[in-house]
Formats: sequence, structure tokens, C-alpha cells
Amino acid sequence: MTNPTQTQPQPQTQPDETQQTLTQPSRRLLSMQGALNLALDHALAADERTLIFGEDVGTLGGVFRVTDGLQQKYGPQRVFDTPLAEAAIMGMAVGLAMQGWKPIPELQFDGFSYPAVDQIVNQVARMRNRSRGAFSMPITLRLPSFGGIRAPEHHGESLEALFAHVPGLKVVSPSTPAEGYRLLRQAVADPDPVIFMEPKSRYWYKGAVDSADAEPALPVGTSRIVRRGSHVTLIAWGAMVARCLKAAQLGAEDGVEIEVIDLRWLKPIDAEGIAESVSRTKRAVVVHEAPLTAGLGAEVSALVSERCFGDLRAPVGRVTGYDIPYPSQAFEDAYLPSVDRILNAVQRVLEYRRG
Amino acid sequence: MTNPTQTQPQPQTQPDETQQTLTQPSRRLLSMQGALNLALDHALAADERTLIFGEDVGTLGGVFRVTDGLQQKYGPQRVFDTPLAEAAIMGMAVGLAMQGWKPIPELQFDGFSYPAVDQIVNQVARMRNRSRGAFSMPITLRLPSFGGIRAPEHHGESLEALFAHVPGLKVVSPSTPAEGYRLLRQAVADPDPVIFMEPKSRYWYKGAVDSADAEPALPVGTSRIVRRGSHVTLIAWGAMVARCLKAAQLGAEDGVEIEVIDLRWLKPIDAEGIAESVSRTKRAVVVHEAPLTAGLGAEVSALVSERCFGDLRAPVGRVTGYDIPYPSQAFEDAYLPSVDRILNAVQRVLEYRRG
Amino acid sequence: MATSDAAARDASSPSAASDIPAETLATLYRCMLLARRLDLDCVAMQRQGILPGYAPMQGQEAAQVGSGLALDAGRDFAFPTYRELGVAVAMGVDLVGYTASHQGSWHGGLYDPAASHFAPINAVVGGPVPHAVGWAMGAQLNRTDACAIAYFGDGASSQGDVHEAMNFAGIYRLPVIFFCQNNGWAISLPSERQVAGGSVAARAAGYGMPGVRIDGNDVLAVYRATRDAVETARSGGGPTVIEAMTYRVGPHSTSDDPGRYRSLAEEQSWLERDPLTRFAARLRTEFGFAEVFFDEAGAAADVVVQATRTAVTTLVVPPGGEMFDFVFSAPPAALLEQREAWQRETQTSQREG
Amino acid sequence: MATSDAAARDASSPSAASDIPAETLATLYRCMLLARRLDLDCVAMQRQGILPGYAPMQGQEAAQVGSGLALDAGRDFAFPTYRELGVAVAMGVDLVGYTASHQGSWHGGLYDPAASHFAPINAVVGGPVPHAVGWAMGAQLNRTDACAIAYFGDGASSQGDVHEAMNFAGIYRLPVIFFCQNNGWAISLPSERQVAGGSVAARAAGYGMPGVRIDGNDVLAVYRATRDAVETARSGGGPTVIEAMTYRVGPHSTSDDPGRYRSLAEEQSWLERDPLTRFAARLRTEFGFAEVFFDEAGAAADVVVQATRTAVTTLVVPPGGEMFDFVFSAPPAALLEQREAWQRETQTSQREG
Ligand SMILES: Cc1ncc(C[n+]2csc(CCOP(=O)(O)OP(=O)(O)O)c2C)c(N)n1
Ligand SMILES: Cc1ncc(C[n+]2csc(CCOP(=O)(O)OP(=O)(O)O)c2C)c(N)n1
Ligand SMILES: [Mg+2]
Ligand SMILES: [Mg+2]
Repeated sequence: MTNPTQTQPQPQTQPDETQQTLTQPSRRLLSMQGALNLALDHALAADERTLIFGEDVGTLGGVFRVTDGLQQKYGPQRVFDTPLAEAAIMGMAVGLAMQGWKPIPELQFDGFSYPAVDQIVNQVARMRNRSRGAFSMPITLRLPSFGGIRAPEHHGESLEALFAHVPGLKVVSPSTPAEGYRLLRQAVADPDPVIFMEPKSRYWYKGAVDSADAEPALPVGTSRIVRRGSHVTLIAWGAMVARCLKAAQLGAEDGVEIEVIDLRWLKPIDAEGIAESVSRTKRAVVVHEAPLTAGLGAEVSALVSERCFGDLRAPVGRVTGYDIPYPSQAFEDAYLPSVDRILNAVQRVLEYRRG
Repeated sequence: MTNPTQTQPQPQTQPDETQQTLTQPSRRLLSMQGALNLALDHALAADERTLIFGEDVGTLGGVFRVTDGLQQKYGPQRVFDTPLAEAAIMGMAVGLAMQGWKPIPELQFDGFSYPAVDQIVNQVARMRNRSRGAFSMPITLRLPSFGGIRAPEHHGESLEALFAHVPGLKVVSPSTPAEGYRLLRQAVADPDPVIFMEPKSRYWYKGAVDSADAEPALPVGTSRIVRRGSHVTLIAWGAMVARCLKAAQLGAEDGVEIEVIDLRWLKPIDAEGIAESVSRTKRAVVVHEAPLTAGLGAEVSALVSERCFGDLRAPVGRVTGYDIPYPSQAFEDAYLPSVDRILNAVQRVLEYRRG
Repeated sequence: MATSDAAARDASSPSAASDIPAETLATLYRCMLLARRLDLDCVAMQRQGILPGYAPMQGQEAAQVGSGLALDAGRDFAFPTYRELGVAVAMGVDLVGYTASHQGSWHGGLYDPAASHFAPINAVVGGPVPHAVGWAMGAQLNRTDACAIAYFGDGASSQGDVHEAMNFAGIYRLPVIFFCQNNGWAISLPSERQVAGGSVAARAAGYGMPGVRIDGNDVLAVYRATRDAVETARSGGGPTVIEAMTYRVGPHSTSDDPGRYRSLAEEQSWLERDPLTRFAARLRTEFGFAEVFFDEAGAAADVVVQATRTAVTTLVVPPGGEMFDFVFSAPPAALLEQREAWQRETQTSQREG
Repeated sequence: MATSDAAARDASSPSAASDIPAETLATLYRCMLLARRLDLDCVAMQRQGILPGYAPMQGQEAAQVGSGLALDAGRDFAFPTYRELGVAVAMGVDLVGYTASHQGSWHGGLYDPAASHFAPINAVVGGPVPHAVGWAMGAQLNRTDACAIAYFGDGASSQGDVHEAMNFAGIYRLPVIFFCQNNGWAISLPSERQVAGGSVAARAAGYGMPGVRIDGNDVLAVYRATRDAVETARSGGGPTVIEAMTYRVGPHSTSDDPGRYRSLAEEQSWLERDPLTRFAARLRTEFGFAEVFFDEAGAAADVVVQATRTAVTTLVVPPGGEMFDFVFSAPPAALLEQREAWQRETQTSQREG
């Protein structure tokens, strides 16, 4: 019997585009916020059935300004503010999709998507299945996500494990402006519902973005090796990718060659891509902001064990948030996986001896 | 550095009480539904601050009759029907707990707890932490759960992974009437919120229940070995425990000695107990009804790998529902882990050769 | 069922209501009768083990057929719950496909919801109501004059989703009708312990929209109120709440036991207000419909009921592999793998078992 | 703050309102003034980097203090949002502990919410409203005459939770007050595009409860309306909706830029209706309060503001390990392990870094 999860799309890698130069005219230096704004702008221009709506996305341009200027440019029919009700926002998206529209709703913060969980799980994710394909749900839910911005309670949540467990949803999170542009265009173009988790703490980091890159090259569900290494593989997404790269730099100074994978798609997960890397490095550590227990790191750990059992020299490490509510500002740095904690975990898997 | 998850409560085991005889006067043969009803009856009698409420729990006694007769016995102030609104039911529980009451709300079906997810995650699970302990939340949410009863959409969901990931919640599911009685008393007595997942498909199965067993013997977070075996460990909860026992019986006929663990507590998980078993059997398969990806099986797999890395002869197997919405009645048997699928997985881990 | 046929022409000799042609009167009756008989037969099929469960709508035929026939099934769109057989009949939904949901073949049913303009059966109380609002917004953006109708119960009126949907509809002045069948009960809870203030229609004022409470067992009252609301919606007048007062005569579902929470006397008193009997009497006395019309309607209904039963009984459940096929437009590789593993294991167990 | 002190006795020479003693008038003013000055200083502390963020309540002092002082802080219980500094002042909440939430020391604040009868600060819009309903039910079960008050905004009125809570309160006739501060805006959305029908108070009728809309910048109107609602609640009359029409004069939070969505002229027009200035003028002209009262009130407020600032600036953030300590009554072993690992890694990185 073949294990049902043993075949997955082939991994495709590409160099980290932030290291490329800005030669083509379509390339510019943008923040993640700017790149996402550009992606929405182009998406609205490309398909007149796309609609943007949510709390404060119109006149204000979003509390993070990701929809800045779009209502002025595309009019209040295609970019509009809603009353303050997350369930209705997602429920309305379902009805609009049944009418052939392509909704791109925003829920203002991770922690405020919980009131919409019923509509997302019971309706958005299932309407296509329930209607035997009569109604596609090409909905892209933009969700400012994860912590690290010194915000009040409910503004630092990581919901990827919840959404990745829901059949019918795809989940993705970009780590750089270029990825933000490319993945958001891809999510909007996708005929199925995509939860697009924007790492809030990366909104203002800049990188090169190629807006001619409208046709996404990597299929849904492919990861990206953002740094090559031979001793251990770090697997991360969102803001933790930059932190892993930092750890890899420091590791290199000590002679530890760390490979870093930006998982990008959190459902479907690129199990094949991860396995290819770990079969070379023989060791893996997964890093996320969400609490440990039943976090997506457990799935990554299980997948790696299933596919690389014979190769693994140590159990897959998990560096994660703790099993506590995301804490207030004063404790944020203590809570989030730090470069130190990542390096400690790397050291543990390197020094691991079978007991 | 010690791995933060390496110390857990010591496992305590006890014989499967369904195999004991009914000698003591406090012992009787009850269905799971009857055992839960008895537990609620005793909980209401034991503490006058306990309250039962939810949709149809009063006059009707619940759609599964778990609260049958309790309103007549304890009055409409302590056992009452609510309007049809799950978020308000859980929100009201929070306010009642802040007044010193001990709410035992019911949400009618697993799939209808989604509208209450915001109150459960953002309020029930956090009020204690937010108030620095000023307000405990001794709330037991009774949630008829899992599939197997030929019901319509939304009546066969498994939400344990969602709830186990939420800091501040405990999650438990009984597999037998005796366990139902004992664990429900324990959940109600617990000072923290407990999600009590009742396996619907087991409501009418009978077993011996000792109602004198009011003081639960096993601490929160301990699992139970329900069958001893030396070749492989099956880990399951709820209705899947019986199915694993069936598989173990069939396995024994073929000379395969299967150990079966009833995990009971899905948060906190008895990692130590599982590890003790797997360190003996060297092989493990986790079985659940929920979809594969990011299911609780991933957490169990990760924990086993972390603790038994040197002992494991094969990657931890996962026999689960598929990554599709829980299907309609005609497909239910095809979807749920069958004895055949469990035995296939056992065979795979037994025949596994390091590639 | 919504179109005229030979029997309808026969019935055209009777007189019309001032605002409703005789042919429509005939269609209303025929749909109600068919809904009644099919509903009773679904209960029978459940008892006979053909359907695993069913939610009877007996007593609500006027509310459902009267509203459903006031729509233009080619233009408007209905969002049902799990108890809208009468609306399905009125809108011409494939009834075998409809019943397939209760038969366990497929959540949502096997009819084509896009072609039928009748959304898949939805079991989340309150959940589909915001969909109607979104659909109505889409219709408005398309500059059509189509409208959406959301069906929901007295129990559903307590849900947050319904409030949010009404507020959105009021803010955007959307062409949507909130059609509440207040059938007295939400399983075991009577509506007076469900609806604070006592009236769902009265809530409409709080959203700045008209709300009407009507006798939901008077099919003409229902038809007129819905027709007016449709008119309002088409002409840019925005949303309306209609609360049709009716009664669930049967159990909540075939596994329910109403004897535990209500009296036979109450049920009896509502049986006396039976919408079908009432309408038949009016058709005879007020509009001069002849016995032959009723005979033919009964015979026609029986044909459909019998054909539906035969088809449902012999319904070929979709092959098991289909449970994987509609989750995504293009299933990801991991899901295809699961499908293949399922196929292999199914074959294995067939071999072994 | 709610108790009388020396200055209040000084102020007792002025005349009282027909139904409000002069001492209460004085307390109302003092609380409003303190709320105003502390609020402004919180904005200043945010600019100075002492607070990471803050949600100013300038302009809403009358609504908050007027309602908060109408409660019995030893008996009743308030459920605030994130913008209820004025209520905290009126109820005598420890203001350093209150500000600690905005300072980032602890979600919900460092005051004792059980002793203060003022729930932890709650950032989920609409989320705490059902808690007030549950608390009120608990009070009713306890056979006390205590009542609960839920604070929420015009934006929150759109949330399903608020509807569900009002319906529950109506069904059970609970002693709870739904106090809506309609401050014109929910971040960038004006209330006329938020509240279909235009009035939150008008929704009360739909739940069979009284709803009153009052001038939220008239502290005596607020005080009277709340006092009446409390009276109704205590005497078994059930819930009330109060909609206090007011205005958020400042930004939504210190990271908001109102220039993007509203005009200076609008802000200006509301500054002219400033509740503090209005009340001061009435105290002078109508009730004969002397200058010395205002001077003393100002001086007293400044003392509290200064003391609060000093304490907040030097606030000792709880030790990091505390983030593990309040999640459960007794932390499970796995969590204790995480705490220990955290401790070790913290020490490691201090050693390394
Ligand atoms: C969100 C949700 N909660 C609970 C249920 C379980 N349930 C199914 S029908 C029902 C009662 C519905 O009453 P009402 O809205 O009046 O409709 P009726 O059944 O009377 O047609 C309940 C509680 C559900 N399906 N969905
Ligand atoms: C459930 C939820 N959704 C979104 C937000 C983000 N948010 C914070 S305040 C706010 C506006 C609230 O407006 P209103 O209720 O009028 O209160 P005000 O801020 O005016 O006091 C929003 C959208 C939130 N905190 N909670
Ligand atoms: Mg009903
Ligand atoms: Mg406001």
C-alpha cells in the first residue's frame, strides 16, 4: 500500500529575487504593502469581475493601506466598505461568487476572522462540493496575519493550522514583496478559495518586485529554497523566513550550512519539495509563530518523518510560539521564535544521538 | 537544551472496565447516552452552581436525550433552553462564569459550533489569562461529535485539531460509557474550560458504569491502554477506539499483537504515555475521523517521533478521514477509517524497511 | 410545475382573483398538492428505509408555494434551508435530485442549483441568509432587475448571521427578500421563547426596511406579499422582510418526537387551518373551480410522486470516488493521491471481505 | 472618584438639579475632567514612546462618565471595550492598572476586574456584549438586584453577537443595559453607512425592550437615562437599549489618520459641542458652581494625571514567565515544561547575546 501522501508536485526552486537587480522597466523596489497594493491594482484592471470589500478598505485604503487608492481608481462599486460584521462579509462573498463575481474580501486582523469561521468553513470551503461544481468559489480572503507589531490582543494570531485543516481551502503566505505580488495575483486567479495570510510585521520591508511577472511561474503548492545549505533544513513561512535566513547567516559564521525553505503554500503543502531538501541535509527544523500543539509544524514534522524516515538523523525540530494566548506587547519578543531559539534547535538536531 | 515537550504526566493504565462485572451496587449497565445523563445528574446534584443550557436541552432533553429528565428534576432555572444562537450561548457562559456559576452548555452538533468559535477562542479560552486569574472559566462545552450516524451535512465533523490548537482549552473525548461518566464528571469539576466531545456513533453502545467513581482516578491528560500488544501501538479516541480494538482482535487472529491506546485527552496529550507504549512496540499508527492534513494525528506523529526517534522502526502511520468535506450518508463508510484500512496501515508499518 | 399545461387550461374557465389570473390560482393549488403528497411520501419512504432521514414541511405548503411562485425562476434566485420542498416544487426543481439530499446521495442535492436558481440545500440555520444578500448585490452590480430570496425560520431569526445580513441589505438597499416561515417551533422551542418582542417582521423597521407579517397559511396572501416585495426589489426599492405565520404540523424531522414538547390539541388546532384544505375550499366557492380540476390535480400529483419514488428508490448513488472530485476545481496532487489510495484500499477490502 | 471628598463638600453650596444632588453634579464634572486630561496625556505618552498605542475617547466624556456614575460600582458590573477610560474613572478603577493595557503590560489591564466590577479591556468588537447578558442572568439567578451594562459602539451594532445578546436579554428579561456610544464613526465608516435604519435605539423595539436615544454630550441626560435603565433592571423590568449620540473627536487610535476620511469642519462642529465645556457652563450658570470648584477640580485631576504618568512610565512589566501562569488554574505538565524551556533559552540568549 502506498501512503496516500507520498506523491506531490515536484519542487521548483528559484533564486531569491530580492538579490536580483532592478534592470527591467517592470521592476521596482516596493514594500510588501506596496507590492500587495500593486497586485490588487493589476488584478482589478485585469478582470472586471474582481471586487474588493471589507472594513475600512475603501475610503481609508485599509488600516495597513494595502487597498490605498483603489476605490478612487476603480470606483465605489468595485472597492467598497462594509459594515462591521465579518460573518456577513464572507457570507456576502459566497453569494457574489454564485453570481459569477470574484470577491477579494479583507478581514481586518487575524484575530477577527474567528467570527467568520462558520461562513469560511461551512460555506466558502464547501459550496463548490455541495453544488457538485455548479458554483466555484474564486474567493481570495486577505488576512493580515501573525505577530510582531506591538499591537493589542487579537492582533497577532496565526490561523494557518485552523485553515489548513479545512477541506476546500488553499492557504498561502508570502515572505517578500516579490512573493507578495506573485502569490496574490495567483490567489486571485485561482478558481478556488484561498486564504491569503499577509505577514503584518513584513508590510514595510522593501524588495524588488517585477510587475510583469503576472503569470505566476510556480504552481500552487510549491515551496521555494531561499538559501542552500547541506547540514540542516529550516522550514518556515511569512515573517519567520527572514528570521531563518538571519539564523542561517549566523550559522554560516560558525560553519553550519543551513538550508532555508520558504514553504509559501500552507495547503497544499509541498511535501515533495521539503523531502527533497531533507533527504540531502538529513535534518529538519520547522519554525512558526503559532502555538506548538497541533500547529502546522506538526504536519510538516509528520510529512518529513513519513517521507524521509530512513534519511533522518534526528527528530524534526519544532521552534514555535508557546501554548499560551499571543501575549501583550511587553512579552512579544519572549514569545516569538527568536534567532537564538532557532539556532538552539539547529544545534539540538545536529548534536542529536539516537538514544 | 531539553526539548520543551519532553516531560509530561506519567501514564497510568487500568483494565478496560467494560470487561469487569457488575457486582457493586453503584455499577450498572448503561449506554453512553445514559452514562452522560447520569454524570450530568450527579454533577447538578453535587454543585448547585452548575447550569445546563443550550438548544433543546430542557423540555426535549436534547436531540440525543443526554439531558433527558434533568429540567424536570432540577428546574427550569438550572436546566434551560436557549434561543438558536451558538455564539450567544458561549458568550453567556462566559458572563455566568464571571458571576461564579459553572456552565455546562451544549452546542447541538459539531458542525454548528463554528458560529461560536469566536466566543470560544477569543473569550472562553482567554478570559482567565486576560484577567490574570481573576475570572476562572469552569465551562464544560458538551459537543456531540464525529461521524458515523448517517446524518446530513455538518453533523459528522471532528473539531479536535481546531480546539487542541487553542491555548487555554482542554479537550477530551470518551470512548465507553464508563469513560463518559468519569470524564464528564472530571470535566465539570475542572476549573478551566473543557471541550467535551461526545462520539455520537457510540451514544447507544452499552457498558458497565460505576457511578460511585465520582472522584476521577486518572489526572487530566492521561491516556489509557485498552489492549496490550507488543508489535505495534494504535492510538485513537472516541468511536475509533472500538474500531481499533476490532482491528486488534482480527490482527491477533493473524498473530499480530496490537496494543491500543485510548488517548482520551486530546489536549493536553499524554505524550509520555504514548512514548512508553511505542518504546516497547517500536511502531505506531494513529487513527482519527478528521481529515488528514493538520489533523491531530500530525501532532501525535510529531510527538512520537520526538520521543521515540531511536526506537521507531517505521514512520508513524496515519489512518484518517480524507482531505474532503465530511461526505453525505452514502459515502460515509468509504470515508471513515475502516478496520481494513487500519489493518493495512498496521501491515505497512510492520513491513516497513528503511529505504 | 410553474408552467401551464392541459389541466391549467381546463381550469381557466373558473374566475380569477382581482389581481391573480385563474391559471396562477390553478398552478398554486397544483404545486401545493404535489408538495403535500410528495412530502407525505418522503415521510413514508423514511419509514420504509429508503431515506435515512427527512424534515417534513406539512402545513407550510402555502408559505412555500405562494412565495416560490411569485418569483421568476429564470431570473430570481432562492436560498433554501432543508425544509423547502414546496419552494422547490414551485420553482420547477428536479424533485428526484432534490430528494437525493435526504436520500443521502449528496449534500445539497443532485439537481443543478445554477440552472434551477435554487441554491443547494443548506443545513446551517441562518447560514445561507447572507448569501442571498451577496447574490442580490451581484445582481445589482450586473444592473439586472433580478432579486434574491432567503428562506429561514423563526429559530434562524436568532442567529447573528441573519441580523448582519439584514443590516447589509438595508445599508446597500439590495434587492433581497427575507422570507421567514414562522412555523411556531424550532425543534422543541416555541417561537414565543425564541423571538424576543414576538415578531420577526417588526425587526425590519430597525433596519429601515418594510416588514410585513402575513397569514402564512393563506396562499394568496403569501403570493401577493411576495409579489409586492419582488416588485419593490426590482424597482430599486430595496429589501423586505416577510414573516409568514404558519405551523409545522409534523415532527421537526423523522427522528423527532413532538409529543415531548407540545400538545396534540395544539397540533389539531392547526390541522384545522390546513392551507391546502382552505385553498381548495376557496377555489371551489370563491373562484368556481370544478371537481374535475381537483381530480386531475390529484392524479397529476400522484404521477409525479410515484415517478419520484421510483427514481429515488432506484437512485444510483454517485460512485464513491466522486467524494474527491468537487472539492476543488482542479484537485491538488495530494488529494489525487488520497483518491488513488482510497481506490486501492476499496479494491483491497473488496478482495479481502 | 465616585465618592465625595473635600472638594465635593466645597461644591455642595451650589444648587442641585431637581433630581440630582449637587455633590453628584460635582462628581460628574470631576470625573469628566480627569478623564479628559488623562486621555490627552495618554495620547501624549504615546507620542513620547511610553505607550505603544492608544485609543482616545476625547468627546465621549459625558457618555462614559454619565453612565458609569449611574451604576453602583459595588453591585453592578460593566463590560467595556478598549475606549472606556471615562467609565473606568467613574467606577474608580485603578488607572495605572487600566493604562497598563495600552502600555503593553498585560492584555485586559493590570487592575483587578473582579474587585472593580469592570471587566478586562476587550478588543473584540461586539464580543463582550453577550458576557453582560450572561452576567445579568447570573445576577438574576442569585436573586440580587444587580445589573450589568455592556458598552459598545455604532460599529459593534452591526455584529451578530450584539443581536444575539439583545434577543437573549429580551427572552429572559434580564437586568442588562445595552449602552451604545454612537460616536459617528467606526474607524473610517460613518454611522449612517453602518447602521441601516439609522438608529441603534430603534432596534430595541424589535426585541420588545425600551430603547432611548439621547444627547450623549449632555452628561445629565446620560446620567438620567442610565439611572432610569438601572432602575428598570433592578425592579425586574428587564433590559434597555441606550444610544448616546456623541462624537469621537480624536483619531480612532494613535495610528489612525482621520484626515483621510472626514473633514476638519465636521470635527470642528463637534468640538463646539464639547461635553466638558457645556457641562462647565451649566454648572456655572444654572447650578451656581464657583470658580474655586473648577480650579480645585483641575488641580486634583492634574495630580492624578501626573501620578498616573509617573507610575505608568516606571511601570514594572510583569516578569516574562508570567505569560505562562494565568492560562490555566493549574498549568498542565507540558506547559510547565514550555515555561522551563523558555526560562533556559532566555538565560542562554542573555549569556550569548
Ligand atoms: C447553526 C445551526 N445550529 C443548530 C442547528 C440544529 N438545528 C437544525 S434545525 C433547528 C431548528 C431550526 O428552527 P427554525 O429556524 O425555526 O426552522 P424550522 O426547523 O422550524 O423550519 C436546529 C436547532 C443547525 N442546523 N444549525
Ligand atoms: C470583531 C472585530 N472586528 C474588527 C475589529 C477592528 N476594529 C477595532 S475598532 C473598530 C471600529 C469599531 O467601531 P465602533 O464599534 O463604532 O467603536 P469606536 O471605535 O467608534 O469606539 C474596528 C473595525 C475588531 N477589533 N473586532
Ligand atoms: Mg421554525
Ligand atoms: Mg463608533
